[in-house]
Amino acid sequence: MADTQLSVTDLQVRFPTDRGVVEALNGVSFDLEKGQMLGIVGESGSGKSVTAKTLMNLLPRTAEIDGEVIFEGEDVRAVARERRKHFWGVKMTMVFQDPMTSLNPVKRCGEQIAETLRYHLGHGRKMALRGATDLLGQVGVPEPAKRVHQYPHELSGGLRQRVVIAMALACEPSLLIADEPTTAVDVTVQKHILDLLDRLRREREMSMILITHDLGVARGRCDDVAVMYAGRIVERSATETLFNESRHPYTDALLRSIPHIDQPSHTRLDPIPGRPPEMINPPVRCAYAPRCRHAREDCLTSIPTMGGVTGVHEFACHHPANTDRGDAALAANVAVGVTPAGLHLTAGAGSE
Amino acid sequence: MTRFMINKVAQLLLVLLAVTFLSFSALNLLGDPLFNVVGPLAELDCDAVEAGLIEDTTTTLNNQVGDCEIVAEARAVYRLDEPVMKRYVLWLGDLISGDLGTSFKNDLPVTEILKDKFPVSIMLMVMAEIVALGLAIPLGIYAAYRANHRADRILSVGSFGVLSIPNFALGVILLYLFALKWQIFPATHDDSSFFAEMKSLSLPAITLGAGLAATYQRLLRTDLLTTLQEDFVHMARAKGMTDSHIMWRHALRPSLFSIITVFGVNTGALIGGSLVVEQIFSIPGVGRELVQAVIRDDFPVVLGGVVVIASGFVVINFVVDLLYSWLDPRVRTT
Amino acid sequence: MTEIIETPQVPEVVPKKVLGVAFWVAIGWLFIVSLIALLAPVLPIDDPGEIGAGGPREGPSWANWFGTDALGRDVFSRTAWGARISLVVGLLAITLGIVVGGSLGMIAGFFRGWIDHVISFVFFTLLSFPALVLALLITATFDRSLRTVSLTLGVLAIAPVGRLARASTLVFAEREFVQAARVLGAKSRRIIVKELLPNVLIPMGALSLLGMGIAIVAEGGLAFLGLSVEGDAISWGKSIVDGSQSRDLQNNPNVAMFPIGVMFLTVLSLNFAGDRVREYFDVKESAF
Amino acid sequence: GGGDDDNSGPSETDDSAGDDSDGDDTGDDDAGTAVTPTVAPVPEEDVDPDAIVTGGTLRVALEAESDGLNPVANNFAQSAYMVGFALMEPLAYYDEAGNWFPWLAESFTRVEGTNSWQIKLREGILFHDGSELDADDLVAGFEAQLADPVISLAVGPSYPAENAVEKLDTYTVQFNLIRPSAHFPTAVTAQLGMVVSSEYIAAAAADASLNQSPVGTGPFRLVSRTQDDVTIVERNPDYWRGADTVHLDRVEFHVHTDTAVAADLVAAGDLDVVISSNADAILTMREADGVVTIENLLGAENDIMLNTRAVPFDDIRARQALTFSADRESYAALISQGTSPLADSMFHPDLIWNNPAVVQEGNQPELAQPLVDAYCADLAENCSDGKINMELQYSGPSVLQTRIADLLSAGWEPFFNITIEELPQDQHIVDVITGAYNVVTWRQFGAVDPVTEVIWLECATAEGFLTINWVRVCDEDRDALLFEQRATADLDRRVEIWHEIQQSIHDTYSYIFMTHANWTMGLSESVRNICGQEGPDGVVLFCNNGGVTFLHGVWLSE
Amino acid sequence: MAGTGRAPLRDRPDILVRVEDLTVEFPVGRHEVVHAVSGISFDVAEGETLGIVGESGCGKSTVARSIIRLNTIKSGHVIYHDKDLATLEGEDLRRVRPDLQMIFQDPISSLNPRRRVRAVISEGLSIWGDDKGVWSQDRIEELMVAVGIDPEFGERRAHQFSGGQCQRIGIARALALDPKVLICDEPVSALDVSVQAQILNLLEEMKSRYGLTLMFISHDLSVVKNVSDRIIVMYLGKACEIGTADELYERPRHPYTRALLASIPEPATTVDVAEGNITGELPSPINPPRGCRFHTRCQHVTDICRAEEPQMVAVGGDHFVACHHPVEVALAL
Ligand SMILES: Nc1ncnc2c1ncn2[C@@H]1O[C@H](COP(=O)(O)OP(=O)(O)OP(=O)(O)O)[C@@H](O)[C@H]1O
Ligand SMILES: Nc1ncnc2c1ncn2[C@@H]1O[C@H](COP(=O)(O)OP(=O)(O)OP(=O)(O)O)[C@@H](O)[C@H]1O
Ligand SMILES: [Mg+2]
Ligand SMILES: [Mg+2]
Repeated sequence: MADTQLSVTDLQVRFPTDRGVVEALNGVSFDLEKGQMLGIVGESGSGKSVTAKTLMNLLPRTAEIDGEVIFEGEDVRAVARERRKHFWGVKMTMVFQDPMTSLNPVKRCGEQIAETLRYHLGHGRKMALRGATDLLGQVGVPEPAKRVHQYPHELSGGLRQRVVIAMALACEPSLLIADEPTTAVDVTVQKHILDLLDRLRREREMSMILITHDLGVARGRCDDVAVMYAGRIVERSATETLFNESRHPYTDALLRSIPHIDQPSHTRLDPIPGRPPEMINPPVRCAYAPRCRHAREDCLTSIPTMGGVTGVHEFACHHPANTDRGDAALAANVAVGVTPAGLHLTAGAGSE
Repeated sequence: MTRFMINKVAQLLLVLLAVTFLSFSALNLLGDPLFNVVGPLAELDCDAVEAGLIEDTTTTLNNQVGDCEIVAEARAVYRLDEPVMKRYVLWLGDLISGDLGTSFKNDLPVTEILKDKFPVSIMLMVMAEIVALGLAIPLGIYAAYRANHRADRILSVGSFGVLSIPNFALGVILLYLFALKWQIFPATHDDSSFFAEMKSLSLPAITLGAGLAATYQRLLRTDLLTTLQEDFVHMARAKGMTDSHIMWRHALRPSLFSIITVFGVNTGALIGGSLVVEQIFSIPGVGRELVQAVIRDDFPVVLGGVVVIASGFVVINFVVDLLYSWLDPRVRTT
Repeated sequence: MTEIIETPQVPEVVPKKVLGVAFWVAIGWLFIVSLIALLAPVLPIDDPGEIGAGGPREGPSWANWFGTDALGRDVFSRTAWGARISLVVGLLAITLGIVVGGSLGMIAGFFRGWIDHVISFVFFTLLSFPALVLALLITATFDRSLRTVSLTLGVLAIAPVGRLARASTLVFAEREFVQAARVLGAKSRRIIVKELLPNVLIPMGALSLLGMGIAIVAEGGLAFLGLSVEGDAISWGKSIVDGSQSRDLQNNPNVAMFPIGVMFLTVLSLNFAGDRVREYFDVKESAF
Repeated sequence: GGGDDDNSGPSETDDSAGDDSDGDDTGDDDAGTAVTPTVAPVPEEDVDPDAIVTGGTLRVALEAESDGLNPVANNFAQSAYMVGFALMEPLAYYDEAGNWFPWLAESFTRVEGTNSWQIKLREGILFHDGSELDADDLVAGFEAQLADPVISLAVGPSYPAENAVEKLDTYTVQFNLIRPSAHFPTAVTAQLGMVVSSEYIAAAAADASLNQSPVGTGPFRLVSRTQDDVTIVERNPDYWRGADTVHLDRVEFHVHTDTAVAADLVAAGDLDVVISSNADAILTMREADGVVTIENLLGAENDIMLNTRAVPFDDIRARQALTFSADRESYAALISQGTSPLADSMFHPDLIWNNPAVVQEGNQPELAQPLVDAYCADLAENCSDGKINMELQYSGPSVLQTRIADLLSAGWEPFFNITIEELPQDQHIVDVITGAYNVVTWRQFGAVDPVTEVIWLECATAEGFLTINWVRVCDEDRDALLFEQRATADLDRRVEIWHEIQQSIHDTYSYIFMTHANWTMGLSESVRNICGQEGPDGVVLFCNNGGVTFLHGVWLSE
Repeated sequence: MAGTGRAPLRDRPDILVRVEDLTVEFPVGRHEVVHAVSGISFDVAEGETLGIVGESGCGKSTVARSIIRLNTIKSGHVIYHDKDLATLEGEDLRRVRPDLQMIFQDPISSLNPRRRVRAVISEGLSIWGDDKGVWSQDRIEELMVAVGIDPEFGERRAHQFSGGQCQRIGIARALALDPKVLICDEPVSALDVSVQAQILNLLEEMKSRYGLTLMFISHDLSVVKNVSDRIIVMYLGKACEIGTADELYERPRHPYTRALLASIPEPATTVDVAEGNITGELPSPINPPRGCRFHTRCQHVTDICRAEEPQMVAVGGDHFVACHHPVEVALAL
């Protein structure tokens, strides 16, 4: 923990909207060590991107933010005005989901990379362009000298994402946040991109936060994984621990709901019932309770706090799966055929 | 690019053909060009005169030239005895050689007449667009920047209000206040010097520009807001660029498409000047000339005006297409 | 395995859309104006043509709320009667624009190919006539009856409305629900009527309010060119022109300003209501 | 034409037309008795000639514009005269007292024993193109006028088909009239007497665009002209009376359809002169600080004409009913707004010609009903719902004309079913010339010497396809009177005759006289000597002749 | 790879749909065409689920859309019940349409936002109601219950439902006409993992309840494997490999199939991760490579691959490969 690079404590983000206040983050805390790759997984709308944007100071002005973000010993939200200009984009950068839309369609790729160099490092036009060409080479773009003069739409998805990555790396950041960098590309390209990020991270001793909804990606690439649900981190631990000894019923259910390539075909899947909760004025209860087989009365009245072993394997659940307490809760629910939240469980089912 | 050009030129010709044909037939079938040439004599039934049913004025007034002779001559000169289609083709032939015909009213070549009026209308158009864009771009950016804040709401209400003021009403009000009451601007057109002309076109330009500005402002705001949601803007912010840098260098250009389209249509329409505003401010532009020509049934001038305006419209839209490809490299390659 | 019966879920907070107070104020205004227009003949107001209903060029008073014009006619009753023509012109014009332009646009957008080319060309040609020149041509060549004026403005509305209808038809025709209907065996006509029309029509509905405003203003423009409805028919445009003689403007601005004000408020209400309606029916397609 | 702001009527246009002569004042340079007082305030007393400033640009606002300035091809109205008199000069004109005097002519001589008159031109007068004015120019001009279908209407009836005009020598021309005239020179005080060069006439006949740039002998030369916008003229350095008799360097004529605005501009110093007959404009001029007005109520009458040869007004009962129910009072109050008084006949009461016994009826709707009933009983096909069907025509678009039409029809409505028809000015005039109308608003009469009004009234111009006896009343007895007063120089007899003619016009109910048109010039204070200008031989000119004035003697103070 | 040939066509009486040499081209610009699908042959037996996988742009959707004639077909046949759908037009085409229904990728866009859910589901019935006489409220209720939409919500519109629910509505709509074949074009790619499983289960359930034959398109290999009996792997408009699901995943023979399997985040154990490193860009379908379309990126490329197009050949059992150099695998098991 000596090398903690980023420390997020009790981050809360609310968006006042016409329909009510969207409580996008409800107390997110995690630490990131230098050189570590943290995966954040979760369903759509769980708050992954908001977390990333909070770190990057990208939230719209309307957002109400609470909590503390310490990056390299400095409170990110209180960065001095004069340093602001060269803080984000230099030490901490981000790569977005869709490589098509992450690039300005009306500017040449080279210009866009060079812009960063000129803006932050004060390079001249020529030098910045040379720098851009170099960077493209480093991220494995073939014929970089030609590519700098091309427009984004003239490149394939994979190349575009590389350009985006090159752009992010221009100022040698020490933390890179990648928000679903491969959702929009094919598996073969995904592999290349992830390999590239892996390589760059090692070469540059960069820390990374990899946001993804693909459990496989998280499992294959990350050191630690945090699972988000409804604006909270519900479980967090080293990757293998998480996948093998999931404690939160949501993580558990998630793992069981996806098909695996090694299963024979027509293997019946075990879906999670229902859908994620609304984030507007959520009631005080475990957000997952309505979909949870383990849910008991206490889940409907109080929000579980992070438990487990701090810094090793934390989870926020009153009745963690694969524990006695959890099994008991499940058994009790199955016995009556319905959870206190109204989820129907047919008899005969139970723990596998 | 050449194909694009050829296509556009072909389109221009086709539209011109359609527009002129429609106007030509409308004017000739529904009105009586003879009247405009010989005036009252057009009403004279020369067949009846020949048949002795009515008297030619010559007989009663000792005129030296028989009225029916005058009519016959005019018919011959203006090819009025030819079928409309043939006259149209002949007219087209003249058009190709740059001859738009001669006014029925004062016998000046139409090209001559329009040549005088055109610069004023163009100047008015340019000034109106300068006013419009000059207001709309900063305000649009500001509104997008302060989206949903009070300033934006006020601007939004304001632009709505401005949009709802009929431009003649605005013209009348401005004329009343600034020209008649406070006499800050001249009430009439003054072309004694370039500056004087600019000054005298200010109120009309504001009249026209205000509505355009409101339209542009709204479009720009909407488009900017959309653009500002785009990942590449987030990307730029993630790169640490300041808001103003992002606004001007990244967001603005891709947000100009709607504004440019509407700009094209409006400018095209303003080529002929704004008829009403030119009328209210007595600006001797193409628009007023056209109104007069229509009212007086001066067909050659009407047709000439239609040709000029329609070509202007098509050309401006062509320029807008080019602008698109400048603004958006994606268009360039497809 | 646990067998789950999912309870269908609907967002707990159904986004209750409201049109807002201002919308109802706008509608209220439109309603009042229409009502006055409709009832003008039976309302206890002066005859709009009565010379010397009051003294000439008088300011607003209890007897003549909007004052009187140069001939001493009651401006209020002229404004009320003017609403009849202005609103009818607006309504007829935009109806024509939407019926003709909307149908052509949808046909072009749906069938594509040469039909599209022909119709789009017609639209472009119509557009390259400056609007008022076309109006001038028509009114100057025919008469200036209410019918012709409405028709003229309606013709002007065809191209812009048509282009919009075409564009949104193109967008919706690409959508998968149209393909789904086709796969179900729906014929083209059914697709146009059942799948596309509701989607194109509602934006058109909003547009019709905006368009009506534009047509009302256009009538005023024609009046300034001396080409509005002829004879002793009263319209807002004609009243405004009448009051816009420079001397009246300076000494009795009420003659022009009241009709201008009423026209402005009406157009504003139409614009505002149109905008709200568009927003209201703009289905938010991402409810999750 | 119609009321005013359009200045449409060919009435003013041609008040130059007729001609002939007789009487005794043969060849007398300063012929005539005081037929009419000039209206102008007496010119400033004895301006020190040294104080007169030479130079400067005069900016004049006109309320309308004419098609062209060619006197042998275009129809002149007020604005055409204003510009025209800067560029061209007439053969004769009126002095302060309303008597004619020779201008380009050196003398007019009646040829004893015939109806002919000889015009001897002054020698050495140069056109703007450098050629000298001679008899050929006169002959060419006259023949061109005879050849024009409309202008000839005014000229034709007075001349024989053959040999109407003869050139006697280089500077003398003889006009052979059909009937005797004692006042032939009055016929050449306006359009018909304006002289342009014969080369120009030939050229303009071939290229009508030259109608915009006449070649005359006037004190100013054309610099540029944009129709409907601005015409600019500059001092003619070769002016035959000496360039030093012209004080202004330049004159700009601007068209301002709304002369009330122009009046404001004069007050603001953006213009120097505005000429208008529009009540709004007149009131504005009167009220504005620093604007001097010269008003003339003698210049024309606002009237309503009834076509006596078309249904329904071919029946005098219908005409009477229309007359009785006409709301003249409102017209004077609301349209003229007190700027011009109600008119009873074609003459202002101040004129010796006026017959005070003739009173124009109106505002007596109670008299109309029985007439309408009687008419409809006889001619039911021309009536519906017990009202006579009629059409009211005026030229537009014009706010003022629309108001007039609204006002009139409001008065007539109880007895007539009125269809209002607004026509472009050209069509309107054509309809009047060809008799395709029921009732029109018009403006007419007001010539300095009424002898020139004969052509609007005689039978000869009431017949045929085109007429300028618009109401188409032909009365042989009246014709005899008209010709008699033309032939005599006896003022008393002439006055007597005109009294009779007024009565006869009244009795036919073909005109409803509304008000005496008020032609007002508004001047900024620096404009000097509008009234008091001199013609050749030092004659002081008649000032503000129906809104027309010369400008060569005008100067700008400061 | 990427080859042609009718070898994979089976000669069985229960073949429901038979696609022969299907070729689809889209004109782009004035003179060019996209070779979206080039000579694909396959068949689907009654009650079977056919999976189609491949990268974006390889022509999966085009194949699906061609079968139900949402595209014009350049050449080839689509035989269904002795009828060649490729040449049917007008009313004849319309009459067979109810038998082949489709589920789309974007659940939201595939529902008309202006229509009520009940109307959407009953659309097919109201089109065919007269002919088939099956138009009844009960049927709609039954379908809604079957796909898990409370019939109470029938009066709502699409935007009031989540993506998963919209997809259920789409399924109900397709099932209303009792189709024989259900074509699913990436029905779950727009959905979250937790919902994806619900839909996949629902499809399986519907398949057995209504005796459907399924064609299932996806770029997610795990999903395709999970639902399919037989799978086609496509590359750039051509089929590379066809086989039963388990066979294909256990013994992938085509280098491209193997590359795919090696590229997924948790690679299949039957391939070497290194095989996933295919290089180069996906060639443009406007100018596809000559010979084997995969040769530009293949680790095993030889001259013949550049010159000659491989044909589909049987490599044992119900397993076909179009490759000059199919990877040898141990016939384990
Ligand atoms: N600007 C905003 N205004 C209002 N609500 C917002 C805003 N940004 C995000 N939200 C809400 O915050 C919640 C979390 O959003 P977020 O984008 O972080 O989800 P995510 O986990 O990244 O999902 P995805 O996988 O779809 O990207 C969502 O309910 C979203 O609707
Ligand atoms: N209507 C069309 N016009 C032109 N090209 C088309 C059209 N439809 C598809 N294509 C092209 O045909 C090729 C195959 O497209 P198709 O949609 O079948 O691919 P896909 O495998 O379904 O891809 P995805 O996974 O992205 O859906 C692509 O290159 C695509 O660009
Ligand atoms: Mg996200
Ligand atoms: Mg697809």
